[in-house]
Amino acid sequence: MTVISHITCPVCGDFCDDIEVTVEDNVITDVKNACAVGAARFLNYATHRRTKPLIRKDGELVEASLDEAIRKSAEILADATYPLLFGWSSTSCEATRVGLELAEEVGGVIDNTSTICHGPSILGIQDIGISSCTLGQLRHRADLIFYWGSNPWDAHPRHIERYTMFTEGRFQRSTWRKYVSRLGGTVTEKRLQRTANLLLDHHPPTPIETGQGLPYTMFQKKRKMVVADVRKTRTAEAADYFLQVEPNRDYELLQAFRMLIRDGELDVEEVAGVPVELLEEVADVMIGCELGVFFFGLGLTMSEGRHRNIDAALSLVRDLNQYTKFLIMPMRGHFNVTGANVVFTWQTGYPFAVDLSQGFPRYNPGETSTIDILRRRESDAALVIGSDPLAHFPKKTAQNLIKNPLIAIDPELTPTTLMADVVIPPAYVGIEAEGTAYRMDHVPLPLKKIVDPPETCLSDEEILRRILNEVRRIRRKLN
Amino acid sequence: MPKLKATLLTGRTIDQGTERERGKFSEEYRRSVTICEIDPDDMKRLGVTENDNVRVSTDSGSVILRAVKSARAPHPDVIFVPYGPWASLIMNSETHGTGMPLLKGLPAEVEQAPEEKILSLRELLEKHYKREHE
Amino acid sequence: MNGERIDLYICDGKVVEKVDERKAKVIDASGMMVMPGGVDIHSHIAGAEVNAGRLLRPEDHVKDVEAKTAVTRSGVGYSVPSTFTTGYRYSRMGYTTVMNPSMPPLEARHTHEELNDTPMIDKAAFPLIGDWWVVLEYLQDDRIEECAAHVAWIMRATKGYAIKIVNPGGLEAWGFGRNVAGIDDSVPHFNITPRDIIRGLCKVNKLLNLPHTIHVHTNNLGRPGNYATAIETMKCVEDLAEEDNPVIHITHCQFCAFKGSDWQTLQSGAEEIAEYVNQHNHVTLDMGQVVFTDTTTMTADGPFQYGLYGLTGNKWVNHDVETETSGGIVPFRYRRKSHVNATQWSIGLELALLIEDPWRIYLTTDHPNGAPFTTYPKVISWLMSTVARKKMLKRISRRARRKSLLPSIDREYNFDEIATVTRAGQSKALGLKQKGHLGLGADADIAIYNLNPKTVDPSIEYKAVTRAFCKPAYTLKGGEIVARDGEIVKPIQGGTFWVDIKLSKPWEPSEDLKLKFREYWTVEYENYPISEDYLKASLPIRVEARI
Amino acid sequence: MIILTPKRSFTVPVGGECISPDTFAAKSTSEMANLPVWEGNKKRALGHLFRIELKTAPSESLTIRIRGDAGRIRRIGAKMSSGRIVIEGNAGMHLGEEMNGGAITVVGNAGSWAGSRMKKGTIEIKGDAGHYIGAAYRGSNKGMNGGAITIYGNAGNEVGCFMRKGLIKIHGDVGQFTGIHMKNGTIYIGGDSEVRAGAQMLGGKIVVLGRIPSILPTFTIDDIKSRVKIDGEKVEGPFYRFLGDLAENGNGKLFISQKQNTHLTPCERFL
Repeated sequence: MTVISHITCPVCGDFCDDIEVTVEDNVITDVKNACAVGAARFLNYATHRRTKPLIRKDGELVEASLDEAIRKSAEILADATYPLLFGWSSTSCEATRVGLELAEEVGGVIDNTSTICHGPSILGIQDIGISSCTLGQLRHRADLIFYWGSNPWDAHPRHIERYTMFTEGRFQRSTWRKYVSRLGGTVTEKRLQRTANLLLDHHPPTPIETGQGLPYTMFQKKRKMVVADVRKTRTAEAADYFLQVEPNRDYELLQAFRMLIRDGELDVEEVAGVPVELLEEVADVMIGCELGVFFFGLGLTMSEGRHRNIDAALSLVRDLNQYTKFLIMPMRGHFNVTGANVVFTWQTGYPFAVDLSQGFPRYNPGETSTIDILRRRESDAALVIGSDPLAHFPKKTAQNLIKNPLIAIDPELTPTTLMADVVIPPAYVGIEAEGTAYRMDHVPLPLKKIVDPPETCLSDEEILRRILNEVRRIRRKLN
Repeated sequence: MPKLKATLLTGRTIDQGTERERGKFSEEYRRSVTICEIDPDDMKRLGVTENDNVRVSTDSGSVILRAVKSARAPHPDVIFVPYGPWASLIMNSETHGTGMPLLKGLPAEVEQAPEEKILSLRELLEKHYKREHE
Repeated sequence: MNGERIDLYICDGKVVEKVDERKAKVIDASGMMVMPGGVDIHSHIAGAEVNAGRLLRPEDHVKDVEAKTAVTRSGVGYSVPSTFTTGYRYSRMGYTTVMNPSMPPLEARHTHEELNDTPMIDKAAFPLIGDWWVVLEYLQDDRIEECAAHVAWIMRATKGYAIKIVNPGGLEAWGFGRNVAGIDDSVPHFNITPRDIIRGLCKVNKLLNLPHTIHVHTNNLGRPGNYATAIETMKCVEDLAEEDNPVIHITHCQFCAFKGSDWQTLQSGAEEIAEYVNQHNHVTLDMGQVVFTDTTTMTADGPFQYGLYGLTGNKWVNHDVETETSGGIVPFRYRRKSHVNATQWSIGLELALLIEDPWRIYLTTDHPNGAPFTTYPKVISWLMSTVARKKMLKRISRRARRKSLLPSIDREYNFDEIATVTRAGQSKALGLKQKGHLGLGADADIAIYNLNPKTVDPSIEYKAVTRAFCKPAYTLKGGEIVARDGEIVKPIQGGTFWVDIKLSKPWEPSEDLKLKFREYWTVEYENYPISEDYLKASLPIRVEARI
Repeated sequence: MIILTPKRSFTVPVGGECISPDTFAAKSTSEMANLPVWEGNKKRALGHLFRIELKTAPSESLTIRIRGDAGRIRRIGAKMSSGRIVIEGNAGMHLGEEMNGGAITVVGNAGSWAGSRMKKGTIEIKGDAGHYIGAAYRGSNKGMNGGAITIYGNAGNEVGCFMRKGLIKIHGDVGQFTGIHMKNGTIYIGGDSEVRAGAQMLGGKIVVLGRIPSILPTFTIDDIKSRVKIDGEKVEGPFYRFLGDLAENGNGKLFISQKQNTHLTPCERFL
């Protein structure tokens, strides 16, 4: 039995690096420090994985040797006129580097999953810029934490504990105690209310004013948390202020904030369902803080407005810097989606949706992005790595994806691997293979190898390297 | 039969996150993502109770899901479905020139569907994504 | 070089006394000019902020692309080229060694990943240490030796080459949106001033015996009147110099040679700086020349970049790095007709022409801050030709022209001096003994320019000079022909230098530091250092420290 | 006149930037047939994809006529400076991108980015057009800088994004964010507009004849005008005139039909 510490967690964009695992006979038996999702990954990854490559023959996926699967993949890609290479956010930067070389060699379009998560954020950044930082900066200094359209409690379970409200910094203290006592208060209050209702058979209970900023925050000089979302999430419940936004109206609200920050007067009573008075109060809190941070999630990028929501948010934060220090950060989903953007950018100049078909990088989301290419049915082959587009792409695009030859590099049984023509299960990166990945704030950290992979499984990087070599061999033979 | 016109949101949940680690074809995963969170008052109006099956439709198709009360209500006219193959069936692929389809904030309709059953992942793939062979 | 004809022998990547001519490959360079490969002491080519600049500027890439060839990878160019393109373009210009002067230590792994993908050149990176909390804490208590041991750990952990200081104290203050006003302003929350930081790290540098001096981006950079800060900065380490050895490098000096009280009254402070430098041997500088073009400014100086955003209204990136440093990016177009930009153009050249000793002022554009590195040949033509300077002077803002010192300067660099400011001086300042010359034992990094120094008069034929420096006939790296007539013929990896510091007694980080790590950073101490095998071609420089 | 007829239908994108009067000028048909064209990652000759006919008719300017569907052919007429292109079917994305003169007519629909970064000339689209008409490239603030685009059908989102000068006339409906970040120039919408017209605009003029669901809260009503002038022509109103986008300290003008938008009547109290 060995205990290994300081493991990085290959699940979400927080990419915690303090995980401790216990390994017995090449099996992970215990996990410490991880959140529920992280622990589930370490403990269950092996239970439903595949180890043997598969090739579709006569409509059925049958076991094949690795060499066969590599050769078949190379043939598909070498033959294609407009192949698509998609995924890259759940693998190492080392694998992505080879992937880019492969995409260039086969003249394809290479795109990562940010195309359907924070792609709009990148478009916004390219128009406005971004005032950002690494997470420690916030831990030490931020006294105002604003989550907009993101729900760390569910999507980034340790975010609040490691980087924001519940962490001790040099200049800011944790608000954990405050939260616990308040939570206690709320529960007691709810219980009393329920009892009262039962006894008195009253009108429907009046909602308890926890979120609208009054009782708990009045004398609080410490860290404050504001949440804006279309639904009241668990994160929202922990906030000092909660702004419930009408769906698809975030843009209006953000722009209204920008106007208030400029000391402008709004001609309306409410914006996106939020009373202007409350907006004014929150705007004052934003201007008055020492260092504020604005975290935003897919609630902004995936709803109407998309990159323009981000445009407005980035502009708001930029404008706030005339009064105080304000920073902003996208809440990235996969553990290495940031890394995929980073590697794409240093090799091609563009972070996603890179079309290499003409021998040099071209970029124009909407034109060279995966969903659009598939919707218009332009590609004639695809390689998918570490992603499950069949489960997550809109139906029509997913249907078009499987109208052409499909290669899937994935250790798991997923809808995509089930529908692919070639399936190559690799070693699990971050568990069975090492590499580099980037946390959501661009801090690079090592992915570790904790246990040995099954004999038949190579790392993503090696598989791609072998496909690339095979493609080059085919090309040489043709010339 | 009453219909609810609603705004459809999708997103991550901690259940979806942990259960996917049991494998996409596991029953746990299916249970975690084939839900549709509806405001309790809207549920009354629709005539459904917790765990009844409902049909959720958009301009791109429809899917059968299990109704559950949305926590921390009120969220009138807003429904929530976790990411996954079921939600994808009713997503529109238009990106308006941005590369990003509208995955949150779609107009949708909900109605009760007591006779319908929720597809398993294999059934879903069989029905909607049958592979064409040359 | 002065038209002297010699035979040069190369074996195993080194310059040697003699090889067997029958077995050797011969390059006929008669009528051409042979120089050591170019060395760039300060060019932002890799790492977090460069890459953020790339991400920010699709509109910059789209106008300048490189298609893949049989031997090279594709990429994009102009002001923030992709990594492969960066390597190729330097090599095609006859450069073989480039220093990346700004590496946020927490993100060092990123810098090295990019350097691994930057082919054709040898390179190194300077970690930013001037606002590192632990360093500030040691220095405020005057614990220089402990600080030195800590810096040795930083160098090893980040695989760094030299101590980089940017707006000392100002970046810590920027954590809360503030700045420091000069070298004696106190740093908020610390009992220390920029002067203490510069002096302290200068002492640390000496204790560690590092090959390069401290590399300083001064306080108040880019502000009218800052030439005084620059001179004070140089002065503050005057007493730390031993003999004639430099102890401080003031980088992109053009940006800190502004005289005047505001933008309206801006004028050149080059004369004052040159006067000081001509009288003191303890300082080296590089130009940070401005060329009129559309480029991308990027520095670790967060407050400076915010100021630049305020001036231009252009898109702005800020990136604070916890407990260490910050950074910023703003696209910028230098305009001939802008009185400020034109004055900046003049200041850079004035510095290079007024500082007498070419061994102490080096040609840079602070790529991409003053201009992309691909403009070096143009800068060379201005240094070599009063005619070329006059021609540009005619086209710039009238106000700037009236105030420019250039019309009063007759000096024209000769090829020898050009070789000094583009390679020999730079490698000497960097302590790279095997670079920048073609003596026995030197690395066979060679640039052969299709230009006959005997027949060409650079003062008049400056256009021919520019052309020749844009596209050398041959670039050799480690004895191999890697580029010919502006085309890459053989891609090579190129190594990464870092200082492997040997302390007199082995130093292990204390438990105290490990605990501090948890407190100060959001990553584990164990995950911070980069191992040597992370570098694709590691070139450690062994250094014996005095402690 | 040069007539191009597609020899087959295309699935992967085809780069059609060589289809421009500037490139074709003074070339024989065989020279034209040899012009390189990318079809996906394959470099082909134009003659491989199109039948090329030369009809020598005495005409003052060179005209290219595409007979058939060019919906997958991108960048037709990019950077052209004179002459004329007529597309009898649909046109692909980036039609007339960075155009500097001449005229393009599309009988069918056109894809997104038609007329993006154009400086001079005219583009006429009889059918619908996609998104980002007359827009800037990603990351740039230099959109359409002159010339005119007329669309008889509908257009998508972000018409005139970062527009600096010129005229865009759309007789049908438009999507969201019309005139986003526009600095100057005029956008006329004959039909309805979705929300967020004029978002983040700094200057210029947007006229909406049809219905718009709402005006951004960062605009303020300033006047009611009986008519508005577009390119010298008078369009009868009355129109509400809004100023904005105040979040950007902008001074753009939004003319919204009063009759079609009775739901905006409450705004009048601020006059």
